[in-house]
Amino acid sequence: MMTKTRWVGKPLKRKEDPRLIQGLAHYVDDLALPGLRYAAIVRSPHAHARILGIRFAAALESPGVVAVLTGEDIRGKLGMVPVAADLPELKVPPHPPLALDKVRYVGEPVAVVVGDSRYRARDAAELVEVDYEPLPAVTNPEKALEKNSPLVHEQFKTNQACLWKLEGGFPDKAFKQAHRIVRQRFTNQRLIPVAMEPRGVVAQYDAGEELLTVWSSTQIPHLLRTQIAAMLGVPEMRVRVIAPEVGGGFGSKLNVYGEEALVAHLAMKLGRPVKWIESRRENFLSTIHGRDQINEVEVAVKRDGTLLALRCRIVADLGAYHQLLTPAIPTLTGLLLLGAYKIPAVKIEYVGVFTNKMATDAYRGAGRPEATFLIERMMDLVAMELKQDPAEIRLKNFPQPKDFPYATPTGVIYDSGDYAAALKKALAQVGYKKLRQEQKRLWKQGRYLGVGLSSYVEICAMGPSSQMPAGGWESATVRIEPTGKVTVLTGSSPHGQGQETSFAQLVAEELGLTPDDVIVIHGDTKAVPYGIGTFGSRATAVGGTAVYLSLQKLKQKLTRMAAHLLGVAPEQVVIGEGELFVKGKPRQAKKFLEVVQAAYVAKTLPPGFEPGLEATSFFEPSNFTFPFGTHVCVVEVERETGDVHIRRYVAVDDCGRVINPLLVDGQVHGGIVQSIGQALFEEAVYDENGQLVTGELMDYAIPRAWDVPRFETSRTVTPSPVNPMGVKGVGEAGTIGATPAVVNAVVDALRPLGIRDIAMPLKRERLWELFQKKRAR
Amino acid sequence: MKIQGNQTITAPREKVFRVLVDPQAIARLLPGCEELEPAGADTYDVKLKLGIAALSGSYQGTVKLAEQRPPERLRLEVTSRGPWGFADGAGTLELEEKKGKTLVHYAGEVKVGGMIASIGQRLLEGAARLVIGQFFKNLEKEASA
Amino acid sequence: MIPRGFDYFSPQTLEEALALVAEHGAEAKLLAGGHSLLPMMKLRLAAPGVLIDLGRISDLRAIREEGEQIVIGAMTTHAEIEKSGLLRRRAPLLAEAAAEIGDVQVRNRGTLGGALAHADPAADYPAAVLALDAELTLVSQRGTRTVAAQDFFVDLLTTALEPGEILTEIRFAADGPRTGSAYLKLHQPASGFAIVGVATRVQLDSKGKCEATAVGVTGVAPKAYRATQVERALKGKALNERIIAQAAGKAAAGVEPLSDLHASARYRKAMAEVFTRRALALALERARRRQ
Amino acid sequence: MAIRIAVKVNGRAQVHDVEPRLLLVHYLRDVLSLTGTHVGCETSLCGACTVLLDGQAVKSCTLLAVQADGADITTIEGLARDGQLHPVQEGFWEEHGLQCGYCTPGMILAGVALLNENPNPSEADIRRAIAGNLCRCTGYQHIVNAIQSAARKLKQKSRKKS
Repeated sequence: MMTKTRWVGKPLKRKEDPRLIQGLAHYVDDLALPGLRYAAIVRSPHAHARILGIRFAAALESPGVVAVLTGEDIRGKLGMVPVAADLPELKVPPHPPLALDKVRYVGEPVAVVVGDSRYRARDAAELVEVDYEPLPAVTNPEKALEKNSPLVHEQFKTNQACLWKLEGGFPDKAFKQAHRIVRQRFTNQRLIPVAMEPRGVVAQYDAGEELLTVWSSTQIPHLLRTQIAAMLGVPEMRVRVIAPEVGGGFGSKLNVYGEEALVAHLAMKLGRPVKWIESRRENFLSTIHGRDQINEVEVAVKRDGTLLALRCRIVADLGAYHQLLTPAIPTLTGLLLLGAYKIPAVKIEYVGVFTNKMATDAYRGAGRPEATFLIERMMDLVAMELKQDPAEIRLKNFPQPKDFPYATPTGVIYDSGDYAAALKKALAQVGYKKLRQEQKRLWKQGRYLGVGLSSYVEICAMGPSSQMPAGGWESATVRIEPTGKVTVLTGSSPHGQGQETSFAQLVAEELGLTPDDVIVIHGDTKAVPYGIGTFGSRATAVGGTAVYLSLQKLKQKLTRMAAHLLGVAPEQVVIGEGELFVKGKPRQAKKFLEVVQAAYVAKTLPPGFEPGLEATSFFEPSNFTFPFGTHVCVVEVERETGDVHIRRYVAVDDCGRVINPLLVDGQVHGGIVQSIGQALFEEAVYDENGQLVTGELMDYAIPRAWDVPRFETSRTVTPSPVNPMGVKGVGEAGTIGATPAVVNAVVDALRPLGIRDIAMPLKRERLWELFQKKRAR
Repeated sequence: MKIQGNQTITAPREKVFRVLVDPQAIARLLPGCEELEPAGADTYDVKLKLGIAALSGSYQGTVKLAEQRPPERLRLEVTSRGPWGFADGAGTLELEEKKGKTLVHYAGEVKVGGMIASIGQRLLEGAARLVIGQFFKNLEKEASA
Repeated sequence: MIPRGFDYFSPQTLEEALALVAEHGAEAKLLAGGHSLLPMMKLRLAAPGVLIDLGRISDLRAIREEGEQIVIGAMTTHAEIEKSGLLRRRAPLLAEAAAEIGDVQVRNRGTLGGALAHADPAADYPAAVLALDAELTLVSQRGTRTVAAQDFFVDLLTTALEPGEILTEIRFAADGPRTGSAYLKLHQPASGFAIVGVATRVQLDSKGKCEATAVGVTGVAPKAYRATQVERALKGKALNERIIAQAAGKAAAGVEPLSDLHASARYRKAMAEVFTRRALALALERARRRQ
Repeated sequence: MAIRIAVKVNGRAQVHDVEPRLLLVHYLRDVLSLTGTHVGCETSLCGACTVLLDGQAVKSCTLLAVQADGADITTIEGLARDGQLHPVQEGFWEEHGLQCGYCTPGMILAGVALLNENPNPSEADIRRAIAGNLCRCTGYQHIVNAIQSAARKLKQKSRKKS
């Protein structure tokens, strides 16, 4: 455990920023290669249809066009889009990069046109004519489970893709003994991730070296490399994947998409580099969506508010095909469903359903925001039914600090926590008691003030390999160069999280250097040892720990080397600022650079000492980490319009030890705003024919600067015992914690109307309708 | 999108019905119809210029008089396909005699797909109203002539 | 993301532009600020064969006074209207509406004429232009004609502009004494378009009673309209909260409101009432200040 | 039909023959290789493509290159002068006003345009001025802080000058 804090814990300016704020960074679309060709993809306008024929002669004759490919051209040549999730009896339909015979969602790729400019490729794509025989589509997952529903994949004779059950304790018995059972049905609506940079791929094949290079806007370069190699049928060492600057991911780039293999295939086939850049419209239609669950929840409680058991049925709309982790996401909902509370028994049934929609998959929080929403809404409903204060009911059911590690009946072990401390801190900051008084006063005046709490816990730092489809460890190589500067190679693949800075802080702290002495390299499979990637709030807690472990190995070598030069025992050597010295004798020192050079020139080495200063570690976490906190949202709802004004937002988060508080605040702010988006604005709406009617930013509202307030953030610090630095991770906390705080606040505001729940998003009209109904009564 | 409404045409019911099933008249009734060719029983291939103002494009499609019960009921099915997707409509027209005039009750559903469905959402209803308005204006002109 | 190809002309004078419009007919579209047209062209929902860019005709870009009239050239940008000292002083309604359009970048390029000629059912200007009883000048090689705002908006995206005509300017009377105006809007959260936008003008007589009001409503119906029943209900009355509220109840009388994903017809109707009431109250307050 | 345009971009004169349909953003990115200006949507709603055209913030994806003929354009690459970051750039760096960086060039230029016009913006003014620029990472608070910090710096600078 670290005790010094010369760099760790400091709000250091980011090392990645100078290139980003000067327009000098390179995203995929910024790549210019000689002879570059551009791909445009023809997509299905139908949600479900048979392909009768494709006519593309006109496209092929269009100026500048070099190739047109359809599903038939890649049949048998290009493998299926992979799914890594594994559940018992999971139905896995074939998922070709270009549709074969049938299309199953609007936006499914049907053909690809390659031209010598993006303009000409786009022109030619318009000339491809596809004859479709439209088939009935199904877009409602509950209807899809009915007997007479159209089938998305006929071969399965059902639209049920999987059934997963989880039971712990004695739930049925608890329900029999309960004083009261509180029930509610919820919908966690479908969301669209909308990373500001749409997806993009460039591929180049060097026939001489037999090397395929793929630049992709991805969160997982190594996994992508393995999968592309498999889809193309080439050995993995012939493929290099580079994730250049990536403009946001939020899980939407934690995937392997058909286009990535398709563009690689085209580059090999044409002998020219090929670029494909997604339009925003394509991004809406055919990059993964998030959430989309229907939940029936019931909670058994004692009269005093003690929780006894929870039962939940999850119907998850998986869309038409599996992407990388599609069916696994709702299982995370199951694991986290008991939230921050001691609930001794649980029973969960999750049904995954195929529909004629884009696949859902990991979107920021991935299954955990759904869980937190359910449990935090239920806590408010329990409080409401028992006429108790929502803060009190939470405090009553939290595990106490002495209970940690705390094993839940869902089978996970919460590592550390003091949930009451965070809640109390948040209440104090927001002035909870006064707010309740003000609320009563305003209600009498016909004004609707509401206070919403969310005491969340989340599962992050994904995760132990036993729980992860493709392994859950992370790699890091740290190399002290002969100049005394440090190169870090990390398997994490950040895309905005700032690990070039936080890892540099870590190195500087441990080696007595400054962050300017450190460069962090990521996202290139040729440079970096095999890694897993950045998602699931894992970069710091897993990737950072790998760096930390490599640093410990190097520190040992450095002290041995210094001891050898100083003629003392290694235990007597201490690493100071830019030097190593003898404990208690600071003047008996060797410059850091001198020690490093001695290790490289290797003229005199301690016995058995390997020359050089490079160490690689693969950190395998023993458990997830479990950040937690309490968010409080204060809203006022305008009676006449249904408009929600967020008056205050207080967040107390505990992500364990903090390496850079500036970065933590940034993650929390961004997460909260995405949550506010889900609570108030965002919803991917498919009509009953399977058309995505919120198919652009014109109709899908992500929050703008004027839609959100200033946030009041603070922290408690409960180190994690899972890793030596005690860090937990914070990338998804805001998104996991905040949605129910907003919804609880709005429902709380409208208590005088006698309502208990409102479906998300809490659009103005929806709230206005509630006021109208009340008036009509 | 569901559509329904009523429209009075100042012509007797038989006349209105005749116009509605006359291929040459149909070509003049359908807003933006540029060509109409027979293609089997009660079915016609059409070229349509659909849309409003700058937002119009050429569509190819079919018109089918799916059900005819002279002079009171008619079912029309229209399909069209263009570079931005498709627009298909099906609906019934019920003709009611009203003192020498005809009250037309219409009800139907329009399905659109592709670009129009995901971009033009907020304009769809207004556009449908505009096209229906044009249709009835044309019908009035044809039937009362 | 990429428009289809077209031929491009950028006339320097109105005469040149009129000749080009006459020559190219229906195939040509006029390019003003381009903030309605270019997005549609990029999505290929619009694909004109010829674009005639009015951006180089400097005569069309001005805000001036002609006696008691304000005259604004069609190529004046939203930002210029929003920030015009003259308008803020003498007829702030249009400036207030301009400030509500889109965002800074859109206001820097979008133009009054372009927006009016596009006649989007949820655009902000039409409500204000109606409430101002503005007159629009339409010029073609055949001559010049003046059309009242009331007659200019014909239907969804459809105006009184005939082939070959260019909207060159709009004019309206500056506010007299005891006159106040207001534009209030309920934004659609994604696009920023008006779900409902209400532009009002209230003119008081020397005794403080309502001499006349004008209420323009956008976003509710396929085209912007004047809420004439509201106006009639207020004429000659000593205005107060209750009377305004009663009159505002007729804000959507006689119109069949649109429904879409963002607002049902019912909600649009109700919001037309709420925003009419609020805008009238604000305009009244401002009128009283100018007494 | 190619049309000759002459523009000044980041202080340097440029003359090119372009197709009329070429969007200004593609002219900057593909013809001039100034890839700091980004494309995030096709409906003029995200603001990632914001540049300064004759000093005003505009969305370069909703302008034809031919419309910009004769204009003076500043892109993110041209904001720093003589190796010295613009105060708004500094603000974004110091206040952690960016994460993935994709919206950042447009956001910075929107901030520059605001401060050119209004050196003392309130928080509401700032939020209104950047309402045409979407950011999915930061939650906007640090961006607001960045522009506030730049405003303070610019004021100090002008005080020093006078």
